[in-house]
Amino acid sequence: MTQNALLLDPAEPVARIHGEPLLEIPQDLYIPPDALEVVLESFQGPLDLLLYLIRKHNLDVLDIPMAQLTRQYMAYIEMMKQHRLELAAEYLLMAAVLIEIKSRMLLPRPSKASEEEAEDPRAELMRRLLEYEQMKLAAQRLNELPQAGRDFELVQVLIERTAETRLPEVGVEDLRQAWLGLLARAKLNAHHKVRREELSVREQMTRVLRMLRHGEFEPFENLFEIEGSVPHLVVTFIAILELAKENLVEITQTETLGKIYVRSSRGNDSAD
Amino acid sequence: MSDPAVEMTQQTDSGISALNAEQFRKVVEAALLTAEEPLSLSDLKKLTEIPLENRWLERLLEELSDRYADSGVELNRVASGWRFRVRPELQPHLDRLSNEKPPRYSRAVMETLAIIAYRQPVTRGDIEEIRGVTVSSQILKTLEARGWVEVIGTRDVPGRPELLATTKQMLDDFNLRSLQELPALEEMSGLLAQGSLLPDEAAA
Amino acid sequence: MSDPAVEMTQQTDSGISALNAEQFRKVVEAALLTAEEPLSLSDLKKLTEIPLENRWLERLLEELSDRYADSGVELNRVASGWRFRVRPELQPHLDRLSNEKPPRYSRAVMETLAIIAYRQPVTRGDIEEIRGVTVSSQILKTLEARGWVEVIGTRDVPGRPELLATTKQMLDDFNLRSLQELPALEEMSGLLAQGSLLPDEAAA
Repeated sequence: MTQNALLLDPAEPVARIHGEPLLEIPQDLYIPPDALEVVLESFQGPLDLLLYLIRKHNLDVLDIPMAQLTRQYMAYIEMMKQHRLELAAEYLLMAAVLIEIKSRMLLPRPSKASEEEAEDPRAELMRRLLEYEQMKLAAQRLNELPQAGRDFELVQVLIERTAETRLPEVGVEDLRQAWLGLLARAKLNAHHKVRREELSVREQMTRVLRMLRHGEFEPFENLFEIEGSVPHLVVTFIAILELAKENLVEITQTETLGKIYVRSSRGNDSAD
Repeated sequence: MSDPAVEMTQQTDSGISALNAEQFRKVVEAALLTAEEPLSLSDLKKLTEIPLENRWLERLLEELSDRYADSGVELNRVASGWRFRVRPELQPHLDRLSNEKPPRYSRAVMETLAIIAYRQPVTRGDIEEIRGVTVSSQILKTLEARGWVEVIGTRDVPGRPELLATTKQMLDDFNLRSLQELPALEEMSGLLAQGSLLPDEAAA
Repeated sequence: MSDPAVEMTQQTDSGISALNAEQFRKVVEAALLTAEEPLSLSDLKKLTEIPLENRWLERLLEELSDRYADSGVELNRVASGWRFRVRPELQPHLDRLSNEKPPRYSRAVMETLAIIAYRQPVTRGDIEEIRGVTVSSQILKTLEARGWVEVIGTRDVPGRPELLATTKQMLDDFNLRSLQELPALEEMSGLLAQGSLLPDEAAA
């Protein structure tokens, strides 16, 4: 019962647009342009969208008016296309299914066939919708349960282990999860996504800095790995520029067209 | 009255160890307060050489739990054993100290978890069938890395798809002792009754 | 009268919050039992909006310490604050347990490593900016001791902060040939709750 109360809380906004709560999904198809993308993207797939339409328009799941549902569904699909939302193939497949059911319902029912055999063309769709809805609600309830870490911490009092011999085992997936946790907290999504190309530059930045750790000037060309491919050389070049931009290295050339030298910025101490 | 202290003394009469019941209670308490994971009865039995009966140990744990009735933490029994946790109602205050929280998962992740929890064992195909969309590997990796889901075998059909199930740790993290303690599923017939449960309705 | 409860009530008269002293004691207790590092008085003051006097807080801590006089752990005051730890005399018993489950790094350690791996070279300040909290020296020491992180230079800004990067050994231990084999993170945001949408927010 508490769950119902939570779900039905009218004060809970449907979405937030520029921080302002949108308290209801607007009637019919009109959705403020800013909200549209958010609303459309919130659907988990065609079943979720269909359920939304059915519930919103108070349609009877046991006797779905196929013409009306199909029309509304197609209107949403059209909107998604217009907003260039990545439209999963499943949405188009469902459109085909709806149209097929609709057309089968237009056919005259075989009068002589026994009632049991002439299955309602909507039966399978109805079953899938209900099964999905059941799981959707289950997911909500599961998410409402207090979760370790999120809703309560576990007690962990200091214990001085005698001779800590075993080291924690960690894998790549743990790193990914740690980053995921950071993203979730810091809302870094916009500018902290990490791409593969970026990682290769960062790797070269680290390699070059490590080479320069001695603090002396190093000829520019020595910083490149000769056996590297052309893209690899380009990445190293970008890495050196990036290091210079971040004031991590100092690049000097004593005369025009002369040899270029690079050294780590910390070498500056003695030079000054 | 079968006081644990007395029984312990009797057991100690065999002369194996000098731990008395009062001190053993403290050892169990310290073990539970420092443990990284819930401790099962068999874990706890390792704390002493004296062979202990489950029943006796359970009574000791209940008494320990009572000692914390008036404290900021509580001793819970979960799927893999006993563990202390912060009383959830106090957590919002603790959150003021640090914002280090694990992520809240998206609907896609939670729906996948729900299907695995309620329908296990299931294949990825089963999940896709119910959700009506592809289940990305990322979603499953996230659930596996969190230690909530694992592969427990393969289904004997062409392609031998992997069968997924939830773990004990998932139950622990939701403070449950068994799958039976999961929230009850909404009956299909209830769903038919014009979606009074749907959050979308809140909007309308 | 110098009863903390009374003083707290007086302080609450200013009407800022409804936390009473009894409940606040529980919050402090829960915070200390879950903290990874000792908590200073100023840390503890963050637990409530009500401004607290050091003297009052110290008395509360002493009372809390007394409550644990008869328990398996003790509340200690150390250089950087207060923390619970196991009573040393019980330690030998607990060692019987510890040889099984592999230890795990804390979230703080793993996040710090992730930032260094994905964002290198970075300074401690960079890490703190991304994590939004102070990075303790302990965390960096742990990673350096493991041979996963090293200082590879300094940034040419005031204070000359050290630049941290991951090592070859880190790649070896993670079974990677290069950083490029780290999972790319473009698609990950889809796994998180967007927090902006009711349908996504199963929990209220």
